[in-house]
Amino acid sequence: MTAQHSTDSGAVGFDGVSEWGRRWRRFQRNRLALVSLAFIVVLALLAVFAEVIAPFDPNQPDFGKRLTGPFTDGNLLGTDVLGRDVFSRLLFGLRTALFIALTAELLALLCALIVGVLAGYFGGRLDQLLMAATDVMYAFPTYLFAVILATVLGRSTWSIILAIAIGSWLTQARLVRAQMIKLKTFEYVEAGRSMGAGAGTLILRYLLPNSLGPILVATSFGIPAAMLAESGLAILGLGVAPPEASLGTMITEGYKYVLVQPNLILWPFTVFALGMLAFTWVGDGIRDAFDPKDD
Amino acid sequence: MSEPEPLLRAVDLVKDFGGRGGGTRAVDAVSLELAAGETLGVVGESGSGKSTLARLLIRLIEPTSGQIHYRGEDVLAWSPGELRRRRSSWQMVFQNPFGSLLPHLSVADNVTEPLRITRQGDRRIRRARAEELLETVGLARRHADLYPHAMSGGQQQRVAIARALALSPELLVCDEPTSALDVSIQAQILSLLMGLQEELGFAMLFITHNLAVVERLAARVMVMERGRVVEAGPTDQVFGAPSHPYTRTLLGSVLPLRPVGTRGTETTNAPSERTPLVD
Amino acid sequence: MVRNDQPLLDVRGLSVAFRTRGHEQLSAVQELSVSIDPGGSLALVGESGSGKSVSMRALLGLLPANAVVGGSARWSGEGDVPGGTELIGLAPRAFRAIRGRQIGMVFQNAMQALNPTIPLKRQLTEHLRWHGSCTRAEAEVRAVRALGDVGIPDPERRIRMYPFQLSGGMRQRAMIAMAMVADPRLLIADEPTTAVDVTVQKQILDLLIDLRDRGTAIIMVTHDLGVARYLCEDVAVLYSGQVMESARLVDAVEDPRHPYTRGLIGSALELGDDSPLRPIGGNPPDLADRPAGCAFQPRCTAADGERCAEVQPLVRLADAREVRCWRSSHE
Amino acid sequence: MQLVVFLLRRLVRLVLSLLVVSMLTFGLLSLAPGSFGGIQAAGAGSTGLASGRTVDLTSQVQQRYGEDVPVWEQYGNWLGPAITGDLGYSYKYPESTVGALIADKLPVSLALALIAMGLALVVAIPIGILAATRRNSAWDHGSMFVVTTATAFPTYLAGILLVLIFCSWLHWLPTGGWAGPKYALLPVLALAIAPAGIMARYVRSSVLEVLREEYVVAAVAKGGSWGVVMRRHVLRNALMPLVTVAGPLLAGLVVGTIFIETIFGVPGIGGLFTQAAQVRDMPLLMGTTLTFALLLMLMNLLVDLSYAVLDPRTRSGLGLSVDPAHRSEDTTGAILEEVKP
Repeated sequence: MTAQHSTDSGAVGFDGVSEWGRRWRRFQRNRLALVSLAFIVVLALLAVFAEVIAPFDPNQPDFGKRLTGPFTDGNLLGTDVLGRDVFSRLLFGLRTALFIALTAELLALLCALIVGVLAGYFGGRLDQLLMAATDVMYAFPTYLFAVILATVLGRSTWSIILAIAIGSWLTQARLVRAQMIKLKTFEYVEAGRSMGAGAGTLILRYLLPNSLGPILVATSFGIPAAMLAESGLAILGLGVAPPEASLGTMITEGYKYVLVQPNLILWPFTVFALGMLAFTWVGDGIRDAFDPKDD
Repeated sequence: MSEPEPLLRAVDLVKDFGGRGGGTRAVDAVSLELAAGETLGVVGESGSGKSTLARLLIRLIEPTSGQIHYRGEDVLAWSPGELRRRRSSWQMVFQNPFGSLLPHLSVADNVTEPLRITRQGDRRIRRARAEELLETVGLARRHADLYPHAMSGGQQQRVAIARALALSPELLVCDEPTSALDVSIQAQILSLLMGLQEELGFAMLFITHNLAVVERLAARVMVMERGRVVEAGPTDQVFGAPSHPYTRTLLGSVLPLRPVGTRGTETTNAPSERTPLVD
Repeated sequence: MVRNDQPLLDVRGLSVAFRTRGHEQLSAVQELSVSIDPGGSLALVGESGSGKSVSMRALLGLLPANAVVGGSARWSGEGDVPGGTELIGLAPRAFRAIRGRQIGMVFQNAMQALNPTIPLKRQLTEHLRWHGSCTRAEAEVRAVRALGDVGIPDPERRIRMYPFQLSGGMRQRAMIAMAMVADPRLLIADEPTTAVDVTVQKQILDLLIDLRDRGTAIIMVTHDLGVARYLCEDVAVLYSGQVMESARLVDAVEDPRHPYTRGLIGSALELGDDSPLRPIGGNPPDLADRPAGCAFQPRCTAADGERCAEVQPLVRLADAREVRCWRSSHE
Repeated sequence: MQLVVFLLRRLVRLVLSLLVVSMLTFGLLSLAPGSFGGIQAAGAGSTGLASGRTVDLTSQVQQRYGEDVPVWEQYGNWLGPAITGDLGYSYKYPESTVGALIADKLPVSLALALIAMGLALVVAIPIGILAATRRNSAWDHGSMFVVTTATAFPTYLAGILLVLIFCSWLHWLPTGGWAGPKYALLPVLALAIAPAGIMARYVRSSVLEVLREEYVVAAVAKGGSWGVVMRRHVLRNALMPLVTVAGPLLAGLVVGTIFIETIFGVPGIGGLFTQAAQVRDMPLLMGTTLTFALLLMLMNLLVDLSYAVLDPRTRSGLGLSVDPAHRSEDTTGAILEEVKP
């Protein structure tokens, strides 16, 4: 040792909390988000165990008891116009709705990540193509596009998923691309390159973890948007084919009898609206979690 | 002893930014040589191209034209793969310490990131090396588990320096490493760098707008203005008898704390030397 | 009290704390006492987080709502109020008559302190109109003159521009013109040269010296002793929200009494100075975690466990200097 | 001059985008199984005709609607007249041209969307400003709770909720129809709720952001009163970017009328589109889709233009705003995800 290097053991708090720990703390501070998260978990459990919980076959008509009110004959929430048990249909409808929304959003996210990362990181032809496609999609209302796709593909669950995913991935790809382009100029990426990190390391270890915030927020708002798209298609007569139930088709069906038997729309609508709200609040919480302004 | 090949030699480096007509020439025909263990200072104001030059020299950005030789080898001829493998011998310290560290990694992981990238050692070895490096730069072992956000700017810069030293580089490129720090911390970091250089023998390319810093650190200096080198030579010559008007303007803008001749008087009542606080 | 003895601004025991989420208060400034005479020049020197900028904003009531300000600041710029006007807790209406008109403020970064969507003309004249001191036409004439005074060429044309259309140095000058156009008695400059290049810094400081020589009192907030020395007669060295030493600048530089001042000078790099660097070790304390007793004690090379564990008062020495260290009165 | 170049470039892009949209729509629908002819024929077939004649009928009907030639030729046959503004005759309403149908219904949808947007703005701006200036007060928390809830109820969800409350429960208003202002009340409300929520949140965060700006402190330091600083410095700069959100939201509202019209039985262009999609009325579907696309693009153009005029920084360099990518992805993108129709 030649020089006595001055040491630095400053008084800054001994805070070994990781990035995720701090995010979770900030998320928890938002009570509504926390409650909403719990609610979503409950919904998901109900959907997963629909077979076990449902007292009746959701698609079995019973013309003997049509449009009965709640709490009659063991039909917890009454029956619909074909005499099917509303409660059982609600469980299966929830399952269909959640499955479509989550799968569509996941599919869109996957596409968006791949294309967005490649376009944003490498630029070039793919980027030009993406931007050109965006240009067109700015002119093509995603909803109309989904309607046309659903018309083309038919009314199966998977074609609805595809229609929704294709309608929404482009916006998300743009978001990912913008994140990549923004973060690419950060000093830590330069530092990574100067240390000899390759494109794979830079993307997976440097860029993606740090662009997670906006992407997660967009995803959490994308799920209710996908739920909405599903029920929107249903309202236009393009929902899942009968007799299968989804929240969207139940709402559409119930709307026909809104003045006769409002219960029929009340239940699916309430579950749907609460689900939308819960996802919105969770998205809000994630936004807070990734926003260190308040620390 | 014959004239040895310098560690780093650049000839007529040019970098143009922005295409389609209205491009700007950020670096204009810059040549330089840097011997092993030597420090070269580059001074200039914002927009002088000094940071671009630093990035060109270690091929973080590609020059428009010119040559770069490292130990006599043509750096620009290296393939991307070869370039990545050989980057370990040059490391960089950035201006903004927090911005150059990965926020989602702990200090230990940040410091040993170069080892991880070059696939050296396992987790345990890397951890031990991290603690060793932290001590080298005057931080404590317990800092290893912190995250960058929990540290002060000076501590973050120490972490960045530790990371740069992880692969025992032959050349350290420092891009204004102290301009975002307070004066007292700046002095800490500079004396740390000087001590480390004496100990480890790496060469330094030191970029700054602060003439006094260059005078302290570098035996040779280059003054840049709008992409061009307007004056270069031994620091005491350039600062003692500046030949270019821009160098004179720069020197004239330095605000002295004490008129020459009255310096050092305050040492008379300085307290006895004592190791500064170690907790 | 004889009017002439009265300082222009007399700050006594100023304290600033911020209420935080957890309801505990973070103290940013404690017991700050400084004063400045008409036409005087004072430098507030300290590292980031030392409270220099916060205290100046507190004086003008510019802090956010969660700030708790205590102490006293007497302003005698108007002349006809005996004993001066108390600025701390002053009613908004009365404060508005002082802000901008009697006390001007220059900020660190003109790009941020000038409204990007409004042309210079309105930004330079609006407060003249608020204060009701002149007509629109007069205000414009004064604004053009002020721009010319700060060395902006072709002011009639430039006054119609937006801030982003000017160069960095030009913007900084325009901001000074904005503070000067109302002809204040005191100018508070909050690190006005930190964001600019050294050559521009020199020009801006020369401009401030001009103003000072024409009778405007200046408080310069800076972390750079060189800047302070170039412009100011007096200095108050702040550390962790407290004045550690206040003195004439020449004396403080030539013969610093407080170990922190000594450390700052030892850390300062100067051309042609090859004495070894003697940096201060460690970091400034966290506001939430100040050491008991002397705040500088953990970093002090001359610390004495027992004496320094006590709270240090600011002691007035024989030569009108004030130092917050027990050693200084023993030396 | 710069403005002219800017407009020209945007117009070229607009035309190109329209072309691509028309090709996409046409191509996709031609790929799909079934056609207007087929659907009509199937309808006729179900009345009891022999299967052999059904095939015959199908080809006859197809011939009649020009669906017996290759897709690209069909597209060409459509595109030729379309360029001159002639969108052809609807299959479903053979007595009127597509242009006439759209001209008849579009004003209703546009009026709905515009009134809803106006309503949303009038509600959102004061709520957002008050919430920002009284940050962390009960008003802030309460209004933001309500407003965020509102964002979860876009168009038809809000529509159904309103019907449940006002028609099914309170019996105050009719569930549907179109005979006077009373009938427009619920549709407008349903359209306005979500955009009002989104814009109120946007205004709040935007005002908060500006309040943190140094030039606001500087204005106070110059002696400005709270009101003056708020009006002249804060609101002006905070509300300017609202244009970038309001534009796409308005476009979303126009599309959102599709559902509102379905739910409330309002005779607008959305209903035309839905019918056209259901029966595969190609000319009508192309016409309505392109009308929506054109509206959307004009809206985007308007946003960029007005933003450029409002903000001097973009005004001096209109070239910057040629690319729609300049819109802030972080804020606008994420916010729009919530209600993209």
